[in-house]
Order: sequence, then C-alpha cells, then structure tokens
Amino acid sequence: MPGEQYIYAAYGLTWVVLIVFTTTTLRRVRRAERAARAVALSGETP
Amino acid sequence: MTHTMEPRVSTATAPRAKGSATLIGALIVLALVAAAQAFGFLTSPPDRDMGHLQKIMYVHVPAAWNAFLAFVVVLAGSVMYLWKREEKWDLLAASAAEVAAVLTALTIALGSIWGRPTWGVWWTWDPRLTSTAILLVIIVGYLALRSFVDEPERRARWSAVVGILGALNVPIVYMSVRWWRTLHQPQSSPSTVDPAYAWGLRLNAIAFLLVMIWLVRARYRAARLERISELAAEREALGGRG
Amino acid sequence: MSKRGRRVGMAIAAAAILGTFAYLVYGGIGENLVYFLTPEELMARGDRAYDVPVRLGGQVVPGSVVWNAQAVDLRFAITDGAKTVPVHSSGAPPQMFRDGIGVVVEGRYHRAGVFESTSVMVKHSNEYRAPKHGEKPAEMYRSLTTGSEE
Amino acid sequence: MTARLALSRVMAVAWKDLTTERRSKAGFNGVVFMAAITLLMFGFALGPDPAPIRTAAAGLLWLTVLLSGVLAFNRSYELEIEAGALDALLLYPGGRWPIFAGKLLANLAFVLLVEAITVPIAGVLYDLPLLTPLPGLVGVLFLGTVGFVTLGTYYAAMASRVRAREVLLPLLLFPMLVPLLVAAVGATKAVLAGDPMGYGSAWIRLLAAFDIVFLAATFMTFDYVIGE
Repeated sequence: MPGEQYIYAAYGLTWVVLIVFTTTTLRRVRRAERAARAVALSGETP
Repeated sequence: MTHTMEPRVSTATAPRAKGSATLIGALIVLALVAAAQAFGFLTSPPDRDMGHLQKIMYVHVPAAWNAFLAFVVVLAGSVMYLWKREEKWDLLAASAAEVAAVLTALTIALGSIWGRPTWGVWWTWDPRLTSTAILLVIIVGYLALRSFVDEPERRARWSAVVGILGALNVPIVYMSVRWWRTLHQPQSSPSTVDPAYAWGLRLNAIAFLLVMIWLVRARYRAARLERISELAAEREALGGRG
Repeated sequence: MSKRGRRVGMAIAAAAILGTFAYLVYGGIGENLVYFLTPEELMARGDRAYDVPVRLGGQVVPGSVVWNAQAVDLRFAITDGAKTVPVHSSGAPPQMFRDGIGVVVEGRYHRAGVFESTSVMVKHSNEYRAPKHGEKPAEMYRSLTTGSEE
Repeated sequence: MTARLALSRVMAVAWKDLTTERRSKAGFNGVVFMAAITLLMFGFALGPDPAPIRTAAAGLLWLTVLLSGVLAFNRSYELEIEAGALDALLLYPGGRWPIFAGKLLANLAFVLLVEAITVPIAGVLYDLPLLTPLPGLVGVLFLGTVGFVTLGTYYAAMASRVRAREVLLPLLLFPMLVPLLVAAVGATKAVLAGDPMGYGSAWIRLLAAFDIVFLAATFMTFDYVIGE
C-alpha cells in the first residue's frame, strides 16, 4: 500500500514512547517505594 | 513535627500491596491499546483520499485529546492548590504536566508524520499545529520552573500560577494564530468521520485515556512517596541534631 | 488594603478577563483576516495582486494538471468557481495531489498571469470517508473555496 | 489603604527603581547596545539585499525589543534581593500590588526609552518610512510593550530568585509572548504599509485584549509570587 512507511513510523513511534515512558514511570514508582519503606523502617527503630 | 507522622503510617503498609498492581495495571492498559489498534486496523476500509494513511488517526487523535485532558488536570490541580493549599493538588498538577508534555510531543510528531504524505509538508504554520507547539513549550517551561525551585511550598505556589497563566494564554494563542486562516482541517471526531471509522477512533481514544490515567496516577503516587521520604529525612536530620 | 477592597479588586480583575475573552470569541474582530485568498479575491485586488507574497487557495481544475517528472515541473490551474488562476511550480506534488482536490499554494502572482508557487499544500477536509462509486468530490471542496474557519 | 496612598506608594517604588537605574547607567546602556547590535546582526543574517530585510523589518524590530528587553527584568529584582531591600518593602502594611505596579511602571519607562532609541536606528538600518505612520507606530509600540513588560515583570519576580535565572526567564516568558509577538508584528506591518488589507485594527484589538487579560491576571496572582 502507498505510504506504508509513514504508518510504520507513526505506530512505531507511539509504541516506543508508550513503552519507554511506562517503564521509566514504573522505575520511578519502585524507587520511591523503596525509599519510603526504608525511611519507615529506620523511623521505627529508636 | 507531628504532621509527618500520619503519612508515614500509610507508607509502611501500602507499597508492597500496590507494587505489583502498578506493573499489572501497565500491562493491562497497554494491552487495551494494542487491542483497540487491532480493531481499528481490521474494521476500517482505506480512506478515499488518504488510503491506509487514515490509520494514523487512531494514534494521533487519541494522543491529542488526552494531552489536552492532561492540561485540564494541570489547570484544575493548580487552581485547587491555590484555593486549598494542600500539597497533593500540586503533586497531581505536576504529574499531569509530565504526562501532558510527553503526549503533546507525541501528538506533534505523529501529526508531522501524517502531514508529510497528505499535505506534502512536515510542518505548516497553521493555528492548531502552532498553538499545540506553544502549549508544549509552556508546559516545558512549567516543568523547568519546578526543577529549578527546591523549596516545596514555594515551588507549588509558583508553578500553580505559572500553570494558570499558561492556561489563560492558550485561547489567546489560538486566536492569534487562527487569524492566518486555517489550513488544518477541523478536529476529527466521531461525528465528522465516516461510521466505518468512528468505533475504531472511540475505542482507541478510550484505551489512550486509560493509559493517561494510569500514568498520571503512577507518577502522582511516586511523587507522593518521594515527598514522604524527603519529609522523613528532614525530620531525622532535625532529630539527630536536637 | 482592606479585605473588602481586595475582594472588589479581585472581582473587577476576573470580570475584565472574562469580558475580554467574550469579546475575542464573540466580537467577530477576526472575520476579515484570511489565511489564503481565493482566485476571485486575488483578482479583485487589481494592481495590488501582482508580485507580493500571498497564499492562494482553491480547487485544482480537473484536466488541467501537467506534470513533467523529468524536469520536475508542475502546471495546473486553481479555481473557486468564479475565477481561475494558472499555477506553475518547480517541485513534486504531494501524494494526495490530483484533479479536483483542494490546495493552498504559496508564492507570487506575476504580471504574465501565472502564479509562481514555492510550495503546494493539499487541504484535506475533515470528512474521512470510504470511497463510493461515482461520487463527485467537487462538492466536498466547496467548503474550501469559501474558506472554512472552524 | 486609600487610593491616594496606594498611588503614592506605586510612584515611590517606580521612582526608586528608575533612580537606581539612572545612577548605575550600565544597565540601560548595555541594553540599548544589545538592541542596536541585534538589529545589525539581523541585517547581516539576511544579506545585503534590502528587499527581504524590509519585508521582515516589523518582525526583526519586535524580536530585538523582546531579546534586549528581557535583560532588564531580572535586574529590577536582583539589586533589591542583594541589598535585602525587598524584604523591607514587603513588611509595609497594605497589599503587595503597589510594589508590582511600581516595578511595572519603572520597567515600562525603561523599555519604552530603549525603544525610543532603537526604533529610529532600525528605521535607518532597514530603510523604513517611520515619519508618516508615526502616531500609529507609537500606539502599537506602546500596547505591545505594556503586555511584554507586564509578563516580564511578573515572571522575573520568580526567575530572579532561582539559580539559572538568565535561562529560566526567557523559557517562561517567550512562549507566553507568542500571541503578543504575532499581533504586534501584524499591527506594525499594517501601520508601516499604510494598512492596505485592513488588518491593522484587528491586530491592535488583539494586543489590547492581551494587555487587559494579563494585567488583570498578574494583579490577581502577584501576592503568590513575591516575597518569602
């Protein structure tokens, strides 16, 4: 079909952005959770 | 500092339970996007003028709608912060701003990819394109301001007014560039497209909406936890000295 | 400043913002501004039409397209139903370019009576449609030549 | 606070800022020099052919105003923050808007003075007919400058207090000024060309609308950005 490289480019870009952004978001959540848990634990030991 | 006690209790128990839910949530919303795209591909006949290029509509238009929706959340969060002075509204606005920036950039890139084969140009100084680009730089300025200010209360106050002024500017920007008369077609929506495309567009928009909500929620959660750790660290430092 | 004075000031400022927006949207001050001229509008400018940079919009006259791929030389005519302007362009037409479609060209109208274009842009309408047999696209592009604002 | 007291406070702040500026002179001269050199550089960038320069003149003129004017806004807070004078100003009873209004007036006078020198330079360099359309040109310059200075003074209140203020101010300010730039260039073009298409009045009204919206919005929210 004509112009199919543009369709590949559009969908490829969309998925790259979605996956990269989701992964970095997940990582950030993980990191924040670990930090919060560490703080909570150290806070409990007098 | 008693006010730091209350969030600490909630974090000690919450993270473990929700930790896996965020990954599963991500997989679910992304799978929904894939399913909606598959539906769009299978049900839509090639457009009379654009052929299969019409299928770019299924990612471009949902990205654009949800980017604008995220901006509305930024505005609402900013107004709520100035009104209630509760930090959560500031964190919500910030999370939505990050998502809005990514979705707006994606919208512009996809529009460009579509514009090249259909209009014959990657970019044209059309009202909708131009105002979307300006929206992107306004939100980048908003995020830059946040990164330059360390003190949380001041950062929240300042970014709230910058968010509100930016939102006030959007209609004026649109007006000013619209007066060059538009080349871009009116916005695509289910009512202006052939019934053969309407459901594909709707489903993709809903899938993108869920992705957007998931992203904002996850980033909001991360931002909150980061603040809680910060407060706890501060308190520890104070306690250590005193 | 007193609390009351402050509140009055806030109310005045908010009213000024809302009033200005209402004026911008409903005041109709932008109605005589155009993104492109139609052939009829261009002709109506008389002597001022020549050799100034303008955008010209209209429908490609069916059968008028002469495309020389070797020389990268494109000739066609644009019409708005009332007037027709011949256009010359040294560049490949966009993929969707064809008879009867709406286009906007940028360039200058020369005294020789030919519009020398530096860029050709296809204006797509917002109606995504599957092709039907025997359908005439001409009607669809009437909205272009009269200028779609929204 | 009575209106007269507020007014006298506005004038006091404005006068103080302008006096500081006049005593130092370095700021004003530097900004004027920056504007002149920008005009010259645009001329070189567009080549020796006068036709493209004349076509672009209105845009070049406004870009020059924005690029050089933005240097002035951070200064109006920097000096005070260094001297600790801003905190003293904030301690006065009554609203803070007179401080903002005073600084706005001082910056307005400053930028208008810069324009009074740079616009004739642009007229000479770019071969613009300035005298015939002078009243219209002055009006357009004034309206555009009011909007520019309002947002510039406002954002500088924040930018001047952070690291990297030289980067942050244009980053926040310039995207906000896009409609102002579009309308000001449109209006200036129309005024210089004798308004052949009849667009001038629409652009001027858009400029005025921009000014009103952001004057009102900055006065409503100035309390949030100054001080502490």
